[in-house]
Parts: sequence; C-alpha cells; structure tokens
Amino acid sequence: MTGHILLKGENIKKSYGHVDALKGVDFTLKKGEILALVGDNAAGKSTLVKILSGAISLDFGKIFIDEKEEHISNPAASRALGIETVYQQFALVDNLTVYCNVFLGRLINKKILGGIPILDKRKMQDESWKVINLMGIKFDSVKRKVSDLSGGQRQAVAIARALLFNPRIIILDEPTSGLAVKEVNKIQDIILNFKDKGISVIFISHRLESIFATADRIMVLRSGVKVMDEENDKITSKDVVEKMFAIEHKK
Amino acid sequence: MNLKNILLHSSALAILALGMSLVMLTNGIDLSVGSLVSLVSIVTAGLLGSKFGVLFAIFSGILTASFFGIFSGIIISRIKLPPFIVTLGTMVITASLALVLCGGETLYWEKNWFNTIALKYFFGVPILFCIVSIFFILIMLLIHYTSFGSYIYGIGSNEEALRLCGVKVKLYKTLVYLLSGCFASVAGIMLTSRIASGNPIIGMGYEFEAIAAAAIGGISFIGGKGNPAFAFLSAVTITMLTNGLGLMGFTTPWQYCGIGAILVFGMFLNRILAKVSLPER
Amino acid sequence: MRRNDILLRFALLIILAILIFLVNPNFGKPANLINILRQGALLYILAIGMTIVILTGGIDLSNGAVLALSSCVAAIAMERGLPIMVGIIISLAIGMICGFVNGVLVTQVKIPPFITTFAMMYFARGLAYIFSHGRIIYGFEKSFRFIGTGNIFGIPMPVIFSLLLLFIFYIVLEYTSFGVNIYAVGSNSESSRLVGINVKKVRIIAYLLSGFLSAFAGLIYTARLNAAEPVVGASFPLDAIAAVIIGGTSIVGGEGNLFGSAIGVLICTVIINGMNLMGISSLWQQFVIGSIILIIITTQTYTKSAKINIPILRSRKIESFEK
Amino acid sequence: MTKKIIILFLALLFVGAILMAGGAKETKVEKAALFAKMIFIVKSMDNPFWDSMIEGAKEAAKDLNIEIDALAPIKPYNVEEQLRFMEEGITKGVDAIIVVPADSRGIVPGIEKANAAGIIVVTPNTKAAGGNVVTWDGAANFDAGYEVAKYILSELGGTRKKVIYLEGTPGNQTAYDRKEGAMKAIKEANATLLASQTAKFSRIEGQNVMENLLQQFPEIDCVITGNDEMALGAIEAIDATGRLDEIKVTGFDGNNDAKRAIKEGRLMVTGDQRPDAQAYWGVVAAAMALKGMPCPKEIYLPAPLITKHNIDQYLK
Repeated sequence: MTGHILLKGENIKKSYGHVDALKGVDFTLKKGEILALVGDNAAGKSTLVKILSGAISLDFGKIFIDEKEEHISNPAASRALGIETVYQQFALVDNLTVYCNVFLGRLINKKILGGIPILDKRKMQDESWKVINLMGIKFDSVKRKVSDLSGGQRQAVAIARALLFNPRIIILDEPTSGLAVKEVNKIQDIILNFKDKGISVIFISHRLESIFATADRIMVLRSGVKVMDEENDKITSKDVVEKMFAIEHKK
Repeated sequence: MNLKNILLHSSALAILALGMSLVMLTNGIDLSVGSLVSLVSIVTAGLLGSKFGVLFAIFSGILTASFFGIFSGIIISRIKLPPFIVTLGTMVITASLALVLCGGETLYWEKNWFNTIALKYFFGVPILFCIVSIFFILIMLLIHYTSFGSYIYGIGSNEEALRLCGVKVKLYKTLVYLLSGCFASVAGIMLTSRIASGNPIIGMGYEFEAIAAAAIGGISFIGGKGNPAFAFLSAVTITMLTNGLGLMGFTTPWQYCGIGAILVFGMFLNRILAKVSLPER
Repeated sequence: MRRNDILLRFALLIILAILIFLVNPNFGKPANLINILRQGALLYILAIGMTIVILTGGIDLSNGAVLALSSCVAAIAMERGLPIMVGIIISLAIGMICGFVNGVLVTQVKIPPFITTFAMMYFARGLAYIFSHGRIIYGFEKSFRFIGTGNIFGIPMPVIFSLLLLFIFYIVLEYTSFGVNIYAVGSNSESSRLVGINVKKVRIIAYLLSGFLSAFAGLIYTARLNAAEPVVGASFPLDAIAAVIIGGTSIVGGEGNLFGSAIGVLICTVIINGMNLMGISSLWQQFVIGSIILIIITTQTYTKSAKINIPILRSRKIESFEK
Repeated sequence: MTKKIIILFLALLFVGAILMAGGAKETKVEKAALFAKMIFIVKSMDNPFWDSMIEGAKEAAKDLNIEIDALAPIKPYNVEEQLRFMEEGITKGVDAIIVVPADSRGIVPGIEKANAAGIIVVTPNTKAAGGNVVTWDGAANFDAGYEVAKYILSELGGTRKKVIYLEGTPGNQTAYDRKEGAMKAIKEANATLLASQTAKFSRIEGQNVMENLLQQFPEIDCVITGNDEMALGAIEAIDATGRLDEIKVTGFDGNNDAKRAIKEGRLMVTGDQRPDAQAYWGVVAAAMALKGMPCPKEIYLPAPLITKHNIDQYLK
C-alpha cells in the first residue's frame, strides 16, 4: 500500500551555538505513509520539522525529494516543493480572518482595470469554506477573526491551510496537544484521510495512543540521534517509551 | 573638553536613562519623563519663591513627578493599556500643565542655597553627578541583590509566569513607573538648580534621548535583557559626543547629521558586541 | 479593528463637535468646517504613513524631518528653474530614499524602529538645513501653488488629495495581498515568516510608503504656505502618532485602519479649531488631547472586555459575524 | 544580498562622516595673529534670524582680528545647552563670551561662572536678569513690540480698533516681551483685543490659527504678530478669504520675505531688529572691554519700523 520513497534525509546536522540539536540523522518517507516522530523534549523533533519546513536551515546533510537533491532555504521554498507544515502554535495570525489565514502567503489575486491585482475575497472565502467543511469541523463563518475561535477550530484552520494546495507531504507538529478527546479523534480521522488521498504525513506527538492509532512507522529521536525506526505493528508502546528515555541503558 | 564638564552636563540624562532602562526592562516605555522634568522645574521654582522653604519645594517637586509616575503605572498595570499610549498621554498632559502653571513665563526666586547645588564640587566631582552616582549605586544594588531587581527582569521576559508564581506583578510594575517619575523629578530639580530658574520647556526632548541612551546601552525594547549600568554609561558617552560636535566646530546642521550617525553607529556597535559575546540563536 | 471601536470614536467626534457648536455657533459655518478639513488634510496624509508603519509593528519619528528635507530640496530645484514636475519627482524620491534607509536599518541591521527613525529625524533635519543654508525659500509659481491652495467645486485641493490617498490606501490595505501581509506581519511576524511571507520586504515597503507620504505632504505644505523651510515639522511625528492612537490603531501593530486614523485626525483638529474659536488659551490644547487619548483608550479597553455592555454596540458586533 | 546592503550603507555612513568632518573644518574662521578668542552663542537655529546674527559676528571677528566660534543649542531655545557651551568656553579659557540668552534668568548661573573666571560677557538681543554683563545691545523686544503695535493702531485711526494678537512659542522670553509691549500699546489706544493665541513662531501655525479666527470674528481690523513668520502665515490665510484689504497685518524681525511682503503691500509694518548689527556691536563691545576701554552698559540699537514709506532703501 505504500509506494516509492518520496522524501529522504541523509546525515542531517544542526547546532545552536554549542548545543547540537541534531547529530546526523537519516530518515525516509514513502509516498502515502504516515511517519510518527517521537522523542522527549529537546530530542530534536522540532528542529527536524523546522528544517523541512524551511524555518531554519541545516548545517550539514542532504535532503532528497523524489531522489533529487533540494535546498530548502525558506518557508516559501518548502511550500513550493509540496511540503506543508502545521506548526505547534498553528502559526495563525490572530487579527486576520479565517480565510486570510488559510491563504496567507499565497493570497489569490484577480486583475481588475487591466492589470491591477486585487484580492479575490469571494474565491478565497468559498474555497476555504469548502476545505474546512470537508474536515467536518463545525464552523459558522470563514469571515470571523481567528482570535474568536476555539482550539479545535484553530487547528482546523491550520490544517485547512496545509490541505488546500494539494501537498505531497504534510508535517503536523503536535496537532492534538491541548485539544478535547472528541477533537483528538477528529484530528486522527483527518490524518487517516490524508493517507487515503496518497499524501505522506510526518506526525509529531506525545500522545502515544494517537500514534499507534494512525502511524505506519514510528521513528524515535533522543538527544539528536535516531534510536529507533520500526513499523507500527512490530513494536509496542513499551518499546517506544524505553527507547525514548533510554531505560535499557540504565539497567 | 574636560571631565568635570562632561560629568556635570550628563547628570540629567544619565539619571533619566537609568530610570528609563528600568522601565524598558519590564517591557515598558516612559515617554513622559521629559515633560515631567519641565513640570518639576516649574513646581519647584514656583514654590522656592514661597515662604515654605527650599526642602518643601524640593519635596513637592518629587511628589508631583511621583504622582504622575504612579498614575501611569496604575493605568498600565491595572487597566492593562500599552505603556506607550499611557505615557504619551501623560507626556502631553504634563507638558501642557507646566505651561499652564507658569503662564508661559519663566519663574525665579530669591537666591538661596538651592542655587549652589549645581555649582559645588566634591573632590573635583560635581555635586550633581555625586547625587546621580548615589542613585546609580542604589539601583545597581536593587537590581542585583533584591527580589525586586529580579522581578523587574522577570516581568520583562515572562510576566505571566511571574504572576502565576504569586508575584505581585501589578505592584512592581507601578513601582517601576514611580521610580522613573522620581528620577525625572531628580533630573528636573538638578536642571532647575543649574539654570537658577523654572523653565517650562527645559525637559523637552529628554524622553527620546533617554530612550536612545538606554537602547544604545543594550536595553532591549522587548524587555528582560540589558544592564542599566551600560545605559548609564551610554548616556554619559552620548552627552560627550553630542557636546563635542558643537565644540569641534561643527555647525548646527552638521551636528544634527552627526547625532543621527552617532545613534545609528552606537546601535550598530551594540548589535556587533551582542553577537560577539553571545552565540547566535 | 472592530466596528464598535470606530463607532465609539465617531460618537466622540460628534459629541465634541456638538459641544463646541453649542458654545460657539461659528463652529458650524461651512467655511469653518472646510477649514477643519483643510488643516487636518496635511496631518492626515502623514497619519496614513504612520498608520501603515504602526500596523507593521514599527514607528516613524522621522516624518516631520523628511517632510522638511524633501520640500526644501524640491523648492531649491524649482528656484533654480527646474520644471515643477522635476521638483515634485525629486521631492518624492528623497522621501522614498529616507523611508527605504529606515526600512533597511530596521530589517537588515535590526536597529529598533524607534532609534532608527529618531536618528533619521536628526539626519534629515541636518541635511535640510545644509541644503537650504537655513533660509526660507519663498515664492513659487501659480501652477505649483494650486496643489496647496486651489479648489475644485469649492473643495480645497489638500482635502481632495487626502481623500484620494484615503481611497487608494484603503484599497491597498483591504483588497491587496500587500495589505493583508501588512496586518499579518504586525500581528504575528513569526507566523508570517513561517507561511512564506517576505517579512523584511513588507516592512521596508511600509517605511518607504511613510517616507513617500511625508514628501507628498511636504509638497502640499510648501504649495499652501508658498514657502519651504528647514525647521518645519518638529511636532509632526507626535501629532501623527497621537491622531493614529486616538483613531484606535494598536501601537503593537496588526490592528487598526485608515478610517480610525481619519477620525483621530479630525478629533485633534476639531479640538484645536474649537479652542481657537472659543479663545481658550492654547496652553491647554495639549492637555485636552492627552486626556482624550487616555479616556478613549480606557473606554475601548473596558467595552472590549465586556465589563460595560453597550447594547447598540454589541448587537452590531454579532451582526457583523453573520455569513 | 542583505550583507551587501549593510556594507554599502555603512560605507556611505563613513564617507558621510568624513565629508562632515571636512565640511566642518572649512567653516572655521582662519587664524592669523589673533587678538582674542571668543565664543558666540545664539538661541537656536530654527530661524534665518540666527544665521544673520552669526554672519554679523563673523564679520566683526574679521574686522577686529578675533577668533570666534559660533554655537547654537541642538534643542531650540534650550538655555541649559547654552550653559554647557559657556562652561566649556570657560574651561577652554576664552577671552569673552557673547551669548544671546534663550532665557533671561536661566543664563544667570553661566554669567556668574564667567564672572568668577574673569571672562567678559556680552548679551546681544536679549537681556540677562543678573550677573555682571559688560554690555547689552539690541532692540528691546518690549519697546519694539510696543512701537509696532502703536504704529499700526495709529495708522488705522478712528474707530477701527479690533485687534488679534498672534503670540510666539509659550515659555519663550522674546515672545513674552513682545506680547507685553504690544499689550501696552493696545491698552493705550483703547483698542479691543479680540483674541490672543499662540502660533509658536511658525508660519503654518500662523496660517492655521488665523484661518480659525477668521471664522470666529467677522470684523477684524488688524493682526499684530510676534514675528514675521506668523505674520506671513496669517497673510496667506487672510488672502485666501479675500479680506486682506480690510485686515492689516504686522510682523516683527524684518526678514527678507517680510520685506518683500511690505513692498507688495501685503504686510503693513515690521520692526527691523537688524540681527547682524546686534551681533556685530556685541563683538565690538566685548573687544573694547578686553582692551580696557569703557563701554556703555546698554546700547540701544534703533529698531526702525519698516513700512511702505521706507521699504525701498531696504531692498537694494
């Protein structure tokens, strides 16, 4: 059910001053696969995500997409490669409306009076309304300001932003933190839905039950090093926890 | 130029920069200090002419500025309005009050010992600078050895965390603006003694200079970072350089350009120093 | 900005106007109302630039000095016999250069906007003195003066210009990607960066526009006064900031709009006009404006936190969210 | 890319700074067997008036073979900065300080310090309220303000005596003196003062305030102002309503624009302060005192009124 290797990282290193966040990590992501990224705080998960999304640049290493080496120098480049990221704090702009947030960075213009670019608000409203409704999260209007929304709704806006542009890879950084159980289930459904559409997903979470419910493969990072990379059905949550906290070494 | 003059001339700006750096450490700003200087000058000078005596006049001056400091502080901490807006409000209000109180005229009084404060030297150091130094030492002690000091930094970097720890954030914020007001009154009294009269526009522009001195001294505009000692030093340096421009024979237009260049260059230097001393994040 | 914030300010403006009118009926004369608009026009053009810069989370203390510099250089150019159009272009170019330098210093060298524009204020002022040798350049051609003193259908040119700019920049802010990006950058610059907005470019353009508008105001000023002087405009930055703040633009950025600023400018102009008419000592002008800043912002905070429930305003709010 | 911009900018900054240093040196007065060293401090640089004063002082310096440094406070009318210059001058050991006090009383401590150091002090234009000043020279603002107001009121004559006064910057000594002088004349002439508002010595303020007042008062006979700038602004405002024929405007200072306006018949009268002469005679008085020659305590330079009758001799 999973296809060829879509994304590959080789020996990725990144340090902040004297702190090495990633000490040479290799990883792969197949087409249509859900990869869960697990690790304790400061294990390097977020750094890896930021590198892939173009928020920071790597110090060393290579990234291949469809076997072609790519340089992801900024967020726009990442999005152009078909990688969409849903950040932990959603990266929403509170003072703007829902539809502006969905299209932020790629607003749709229409030309009037022979070439003056004007925002096509109607189109953006319709399209964001469609995408958000597809996810099945309750919404009254896309003209609301984001600051008026609940946590689940905000998450929906952030995911809608990722979904709208037919991405090949979606990265979700802690999509379920701070949500109610009902909303968590919803998000899990949405993630599985991605898979059905053939979108690859990288999924970071502390919530192991969500991971085991959705992921195909689980990768564990500890202090910037990959310590485990196994198929979901071959391991238990106990294995993951032991790897995360290096419990076996303390024996 | 000589050292005595530099110290004498930079006294007012130095103490204002000290107060401003405290406010800026809490992620605030105080635009009202300049007009408070003028208002204090008028209040003090007006009362020096009365029969209540010099100490009463000085005390009233300090009280006036403290009142406006507390006023700003309370509005900022309780009603949670942006410090920029609140102090802009108090700035124009106090500037206007200073003019209204004196009717646009300068005030003066019979010569007394108040006039000599600005003239005397203590082992070659101007008394005014001695006073400023005492405040400087007190603030350094406050910053480094009291809980108030760490709260100031705490409020600037994470106010919410401090509040959740049970720190009376509102109280300390108010106190910081009170201190800034007090320092403005000290500057106002010193300038009043220096010009031996009350002048309603004497403090004009000091607020921006104090902010610039604090910023060039490395106090962050978003709070929590910086050392008031450097703000103090940069105030002295800026005074020296700007005074120097005039005395080196730069005409006023070139002086304006020079000050602009000094500010930008100072800020640039500050950036480089910050990069050298700290690893980049 | 929410609709009830604008309504609050509009109500204040109307109440002020009615109060002044009751005390002094001369206030209501059409000629006086046109005066208010004409006097407010200059400040408003500066306030547009200030609003844009404040929306991105910055501030521009240099607009008065940039105005002086650009108008002096343009005046010198015209005095030397260059065509009026060339003078105008030179002036606008200088304004844009100053704004660009501000923007570059803020975004690339990462000097706080407050210090950058404060330094630019000194620098531009100094250059204005140097170019003009401190003298006032006086006397311009009729055709140039028309942009400051002319009328079309009885409406003064400065008013027409400010309305035109209000229209253009309203469209820019509300209906273009650049406008949305300005709000996004001011509201949350990190999020904006993460979704691929070129934050630095947006900021630089904001300062550039402020410089451009300062120069534009300078041209109108010169034409209206028939003189260009290097000293002009020391109080403009604070006047514009006060008007923008009274207009409800958030000083931390991301919230506010040009209509609010227009009302802010009108409130300030009406106060000064009213005090002139009533013969109240001008020493009190600043006092009133300062008080209004504090009162209006406090009221706004209270109505926002819904401690005070004004029925009309609240029903409006709900209405505006219906799809 | 970004780095290149930064480097380019810094390079420009440094070049600018070097040019600045060069420019500053050029303006210094040449030194050749100098007879004395003096500093000359004006109130501000926000008016061509101060430039004329500096010109006058430099001319005197050339004539008398004196080295003179001209200084002005960065913040307009800041008396504390003037004190700074005086103190620096005292430590540098100049022979005389010629200062135009931004504030009559605020300057006194500086004069007393100079006295204590045995340095001669001369205050052109504005009097100091204390200290031992060798000479004051200039037009008394009070008297000249009085003269201008008196002239215009007598010109109007008869019953037309509805007056508006435009004041200078609040808190400014000169503004205060001129206003008091004008008030005295208004009182003597039994004229009605409709309003007295500040226009902060500025042209645009003068125009704005006048526009507002024109709405308030249908009948105005004359507008007396504290300086030419405000007068010229007021004239623009009055002209726009077409009432310049009925409303007469007076100025003060006698700058070039004002002279032209008098020639054109738009401005009625201005007091010629002769700033260059004030400065010139100030330097001369200081030089005389240095040589031990007796010097009058006060030199009243006549501040002739410039009117349409004598304007031609001013416009050469």
